[in-house]
Amino acid sequence: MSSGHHSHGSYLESKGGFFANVLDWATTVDHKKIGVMYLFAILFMFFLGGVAALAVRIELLEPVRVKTTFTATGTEPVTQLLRADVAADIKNKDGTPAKDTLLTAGTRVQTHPAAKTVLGNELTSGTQVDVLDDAGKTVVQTATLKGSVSVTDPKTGAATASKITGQFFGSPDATAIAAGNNTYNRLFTLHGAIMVFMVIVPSVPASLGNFFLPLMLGAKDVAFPRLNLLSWYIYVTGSIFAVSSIVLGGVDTGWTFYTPYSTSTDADSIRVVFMILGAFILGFSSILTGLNFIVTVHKLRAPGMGWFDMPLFVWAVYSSGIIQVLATPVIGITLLLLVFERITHIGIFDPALGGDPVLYQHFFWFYSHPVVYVMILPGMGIITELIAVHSHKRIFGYRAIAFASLGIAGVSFIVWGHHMFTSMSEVASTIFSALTFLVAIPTAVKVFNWVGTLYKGSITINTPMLYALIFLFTFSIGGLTGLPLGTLSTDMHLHDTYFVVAHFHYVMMGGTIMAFIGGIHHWWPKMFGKMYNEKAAMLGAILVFIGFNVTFFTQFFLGVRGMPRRYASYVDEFQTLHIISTIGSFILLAGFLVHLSVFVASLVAGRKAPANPWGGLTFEWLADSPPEEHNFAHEPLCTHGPYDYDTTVPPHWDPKDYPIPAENLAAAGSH
Amino acid sequence: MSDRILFMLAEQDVFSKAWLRAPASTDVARDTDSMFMWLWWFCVVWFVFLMALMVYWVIKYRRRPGTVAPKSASHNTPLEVAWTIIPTLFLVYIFFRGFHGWIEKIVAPGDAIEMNLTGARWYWSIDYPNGAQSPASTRIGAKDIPVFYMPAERSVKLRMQSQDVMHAFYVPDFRIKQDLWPNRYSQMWFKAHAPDGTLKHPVVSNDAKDEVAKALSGVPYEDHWLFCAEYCGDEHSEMAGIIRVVPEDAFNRWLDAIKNGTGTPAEIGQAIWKLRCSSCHTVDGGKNTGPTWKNIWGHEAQMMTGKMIMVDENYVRESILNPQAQIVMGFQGQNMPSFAGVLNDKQITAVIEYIKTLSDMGTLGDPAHPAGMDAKVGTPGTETKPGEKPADKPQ
Amino acid sequence: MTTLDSRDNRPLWQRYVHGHHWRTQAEEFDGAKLGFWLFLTTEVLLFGGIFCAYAIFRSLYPGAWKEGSSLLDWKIGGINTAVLLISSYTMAVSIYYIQVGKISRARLNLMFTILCGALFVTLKLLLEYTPKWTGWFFFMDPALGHHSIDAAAGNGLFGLFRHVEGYGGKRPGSLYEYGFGHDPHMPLWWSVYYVGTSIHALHVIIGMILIFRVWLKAGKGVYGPNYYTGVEIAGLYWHLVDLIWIFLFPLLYLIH
Amino acid sequence: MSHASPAAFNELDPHDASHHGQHEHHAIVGPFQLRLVLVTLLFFTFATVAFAQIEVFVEGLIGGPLPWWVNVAGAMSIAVVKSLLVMAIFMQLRYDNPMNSIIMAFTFAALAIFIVFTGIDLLGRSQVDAYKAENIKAGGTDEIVSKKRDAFLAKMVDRYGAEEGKAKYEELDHEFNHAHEESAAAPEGNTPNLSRERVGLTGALLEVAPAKGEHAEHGAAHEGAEPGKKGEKTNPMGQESEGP
Repeated sequence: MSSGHHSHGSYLESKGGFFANVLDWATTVDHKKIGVMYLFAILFMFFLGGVAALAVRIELLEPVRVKTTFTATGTEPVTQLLRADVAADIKNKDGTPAKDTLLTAGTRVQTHPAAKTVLGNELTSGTQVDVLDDAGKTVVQTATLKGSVSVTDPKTGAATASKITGQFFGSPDATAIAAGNNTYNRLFTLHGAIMVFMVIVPSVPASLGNFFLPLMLGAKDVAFPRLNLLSWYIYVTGSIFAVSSIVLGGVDTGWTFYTPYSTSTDADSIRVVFMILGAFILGFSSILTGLNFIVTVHKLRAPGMGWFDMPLFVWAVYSSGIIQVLATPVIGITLLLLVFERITHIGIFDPALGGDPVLYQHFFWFYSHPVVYVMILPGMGIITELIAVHSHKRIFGYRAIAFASLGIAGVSFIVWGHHMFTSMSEVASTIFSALTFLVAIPTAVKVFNWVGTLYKGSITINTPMLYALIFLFTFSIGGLTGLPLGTLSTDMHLHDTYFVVAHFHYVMMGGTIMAFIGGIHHWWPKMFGKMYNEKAAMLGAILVFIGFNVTFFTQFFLGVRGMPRRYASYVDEFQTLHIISTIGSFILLAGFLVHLSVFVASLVAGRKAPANPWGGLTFEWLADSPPEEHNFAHEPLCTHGPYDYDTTVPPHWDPKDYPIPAENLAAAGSH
Repeated sequence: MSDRILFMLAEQDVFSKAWLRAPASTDVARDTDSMFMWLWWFCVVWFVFLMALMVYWVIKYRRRPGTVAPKSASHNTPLEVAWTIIPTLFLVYIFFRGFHGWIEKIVAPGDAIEMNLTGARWYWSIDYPNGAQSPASTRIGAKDIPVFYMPAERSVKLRMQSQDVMHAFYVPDFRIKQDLWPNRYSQMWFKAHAPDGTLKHPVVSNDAKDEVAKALSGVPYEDHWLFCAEYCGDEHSEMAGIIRVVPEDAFNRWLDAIKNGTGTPAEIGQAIWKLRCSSCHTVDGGKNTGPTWKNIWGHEAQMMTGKMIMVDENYVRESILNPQAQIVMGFQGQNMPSFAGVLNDKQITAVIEYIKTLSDMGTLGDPAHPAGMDAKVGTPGTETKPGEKPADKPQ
Repeated sequence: MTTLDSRDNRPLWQRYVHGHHWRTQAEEFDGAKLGFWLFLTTEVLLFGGIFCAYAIFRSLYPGAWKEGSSLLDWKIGGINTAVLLISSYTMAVSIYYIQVGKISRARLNLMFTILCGALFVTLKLLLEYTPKWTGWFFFMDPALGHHSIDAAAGNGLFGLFRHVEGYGGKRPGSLYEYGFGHDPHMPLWWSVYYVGTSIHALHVIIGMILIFRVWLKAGKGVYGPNYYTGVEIAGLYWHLVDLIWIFLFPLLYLIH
Repeated sequence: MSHASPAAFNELDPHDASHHGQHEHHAIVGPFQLRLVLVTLLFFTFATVAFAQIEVFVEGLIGGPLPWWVNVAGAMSIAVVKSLLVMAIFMQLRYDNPMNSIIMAFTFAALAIFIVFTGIDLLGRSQVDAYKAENIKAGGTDEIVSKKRDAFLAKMVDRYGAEEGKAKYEELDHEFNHAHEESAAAPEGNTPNLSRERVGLTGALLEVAPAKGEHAEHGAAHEGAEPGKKGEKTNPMGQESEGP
């Protein structure tokens, strides 16, 4: 890193043997390498969290609430048969008693009485049958039974003419249910914690931000390169802590760690503490990243680059940096208190000891709400870049977007209470509801500006642009469905239901992740110097779009119809929608797999990327693809705005390919 | 007004049928629904408008090779001000409308019946005004789900508390939800519509008691799910209940029916006496296997050993749990079984209360403390704790 | 980043070259300070959580707070405040000496600062925590004056980690059953007290380590009029620790 | 946020060269000034302790408590002055890039938002209870309940005559509720149809406390001592609000 020796090779250039390379990457202070390391770490965590999500979706394919169910396909009216309160010998197909220790002779089979009303109409299949023991009370079945079930009449002892082809499934007794639910709870906690703390929060800033923020500013590096590396190691340490809790048996607190549940569950185990400490440690990584970016933006802009000459991505990352610095320490002390509380049994949050669980929620959401904007703001920044570059159009309302970023960052600190409308005092709920709507204004302004930018542009549809449009679609839905949640009367119904789940997935996944993937495609040629297969990537994007909407739009319906979130099981009427949602999640998986293969193919056999494949005007397109070790051969000078497409030929582009109309230049002169 | 049109749409349109599984079952919930459907149309209009513009412009202004986009405005202040102000106005309106509906949901009317609801891992229980708990339950899968009868067209206010971790009381059909904490009360109220048969969940009650069944035979009812909406652990998803709305008169009949075994302490004591004690002990001074209960409270009785013992709480308690410890003169050889494990503390206290009412030296001695005093302040079920001195001891 | 040339005999600070990605050394210094102020922000908000808990619980349960503060000895707190203030002064003065090139006097002051920090932690541990946990030095703690040593010793230090029966095994460790409380919310007071002061003490210790590192580096001649970013930053950290204590002291010891 | 405000930043001079980029040496605060600040700080430390002592003395003098905010306001304003001194001189904010001061200002703003909004919720609960209490009656007004209350009242009137009977009824009614409050109920004591008057959030569930009598006495003393403070909870039941 000494200023003495300059290497003019690409930053990806090999440093010798394998171990030399590993050592080089492990000790690098180059923001590009750190960005790439972050990128792969985050993608790995995304994979882990995704697996947990799929497991959750599979669990929700069917409700386990109905423990013993079989499909009756009798020839006789089953109604009569079952109503007669017969004793049944339940046998396997080969005639041996099925699980005879559990289902002894004399076990009564009784229809689900409510089914009687259905019986007259359509009891050909799908009748639910409870298997009761002699006391008429406990369900004793614990196994999955498949095969035919014969039902005998206890009076005559003869088998009735009717055969019921039965399929018993589910894990029927309460302990088994609890065990199953327990696994489910651990899975969704894992999914939530990984996706929030380890994927979405660091996703854009720590990977793409790290790589491109100094490039866009024309700087050689971030302000504190060694802190930057440290933040990556902290990230890895925190992730190891959090993920090691799975190895120890998993955590079932939910990613929100609400007290008193989180302070009392698994009281004898250290794993909850591990998960909490993991989140705590990850906070430091987040703080260091944000702090680094703020100082970089303040101090390391290229000569001639004023605040309003910065690309809007930088503005967005800068705004989210402010939130990271101001909000993260509060989650730090919260989690610290939680750990104290678990270990030494202090009672700040535990009502049994005089504390206040609602205080915990305030502590928690004071961080966790602003951090929602840490997640989405850089995503919005990416979208701004994508739309401007791929429309070759001056962004509409530059200052409005820049100030909207800052405005969102500011307002984010005074709206956290909308997560707590069902637990807050009425005065506070009213105030927070009113303030919550403030967030909608800068957000709406941004969306209008993006759509406005398309007007009279010169728009190419490729994967990044497709993702920008997908973002506009999904994020608009996510934003608009925030309205019923901010509205007090409707939130009382929708709070903690699948409506909320769908809403924040539309914002977090439909917003941040879509922008993230779009951004990766957009900057892929710059980062790795290779082009990717456009058609295949677009196929992936379409699959992701379809899968995403199928998965999550159904969940809006589920929520409005009253399906609470974090349920391992549910009442039957929700099953259809859950099945649709699960199907959607697999389409989503297919989309991601396509993307993965596109990336791998590009790295292995991609065509060499030009320095400026899309015709961008910001500084990163000035550098080589991939950039050399110190970014630029000569320090760039800011001579035009980041989006002056109508008057400036993009770097590395032939003016013949970009014939700027004379009237544009004339207008620019007068401007 | 366009508002009105939207509300009308919200009432009957196909979209509200798609969104809402069933019509709301309370007035305030209907207000919530119309608010929601209003918001839905509001969102649809904006969304379709934005997406249509986006798609249209993307197609219209697609890139043509070798041409550069014409110079266009980088900003337009009036337009930007307009699209800041207009949404703001809408948002103000939305806030106030939501606030209005919400206030109605949280402030209970003065004539509401108050009940206590307790959430614990993982069940709900409600104490009715007469101190009884609902004996009704239905079996869903492996779990008995409690069935709570509630009067129709009558405001019911629940005072709620959790026993362990946080829970949330959520009745989707009423569109209400409120968290429960340990150690602190929260409140919620509703006034359910009369059952019209449109809402039936596939559940049935296993009412254990005949008289309960009798009280409700032929009565129309409507069931509503009660869910726990705040994550509370392993059986969070099994923590359900059923709110069964019946006409008010049927509800009152049912309430009387389930009172058996509950009620004021003295009434409970009397019921226990009927079931367990009346075969040996009379209450009218008549002779039987055991001593009569009339006028023993507060009097001294001679024991088999010749010792005189004042009949007080501790004596009665001892006699119930360990009958052979002190035997009243004249009743030697009568082996009263121990009721330890048969009667719980609450029931023993109830028996004591009942015995008091039978004595001229008991509470009747002080006319201020007649039997079932609790009932007069509307709080049956607040029995004296065992081991604690009764608050109304005459001395 | 420094470039060291072995043939150069000037002191290290004269040979300092700023990091290659900075344009000037002044900017690097400014940037470092800006970054560190941002870091101090996070520290303030970290303690902000404790202050928030303090404010809320004090408003809800003034009785417990009144009683709690009466059980603390303001004299020990006052001495500690003075100790920290003096150490803050020596820290500031050592920066001055570095700026004017009197390195050895600066080191002397740095060492004094560390000793003050050590004194602070010792007083805290010996005169405040230990008596409350064990009953040792009970005569030092007015709150323990009327309490027998045996009773206090029964709730030993390890009671802190004891699993107590009742309330789902969640009753506070004996640390919080400080035998003289009348108010049922006393455990909350002690929670806030211990969490606040212990996290603060942890910061004092971290600050001492930072300053010690600076002291060592100053000995090697790393810092001088030309370059003293490290000293400045350690100083900022130390002052912040002082700043927090300026608020903790009256809140815990004086306000009732 | 206002990092972008034109006052703090000159677009033409993004690196603030005019502020401090030009001089290699930064502000040097001399030892005399530092010593002065130290003496002032020590004085203020003395002052804040003295203030607390004087307050106790004055309370003894006037034989009653001073308003609750007096000692908070006194101690906190001194602490604020002290911290400003430390930040301005020791931490050199006064001579530094104004950006650092702005950052600090934002920090304290965020902290204030945090505490104030949390306070609005957690300390504002009973306000709304009081508002609600106007249309809420103890035990509800359900017929099932009120009929029995009426019957009891009638009985009392019958037995003691109109005046005395009513008084007796009210006395018993109150005694019932009062006894309930006192009954240091066990955690399962979730009796129907009664709000236990809650002290803070925890009611009587915390039994870490000493004997009941002592507790009650302390509570009473405390409530007397701090009129208008949070200790005086609104009884959610409205009518029976006399304390023990």
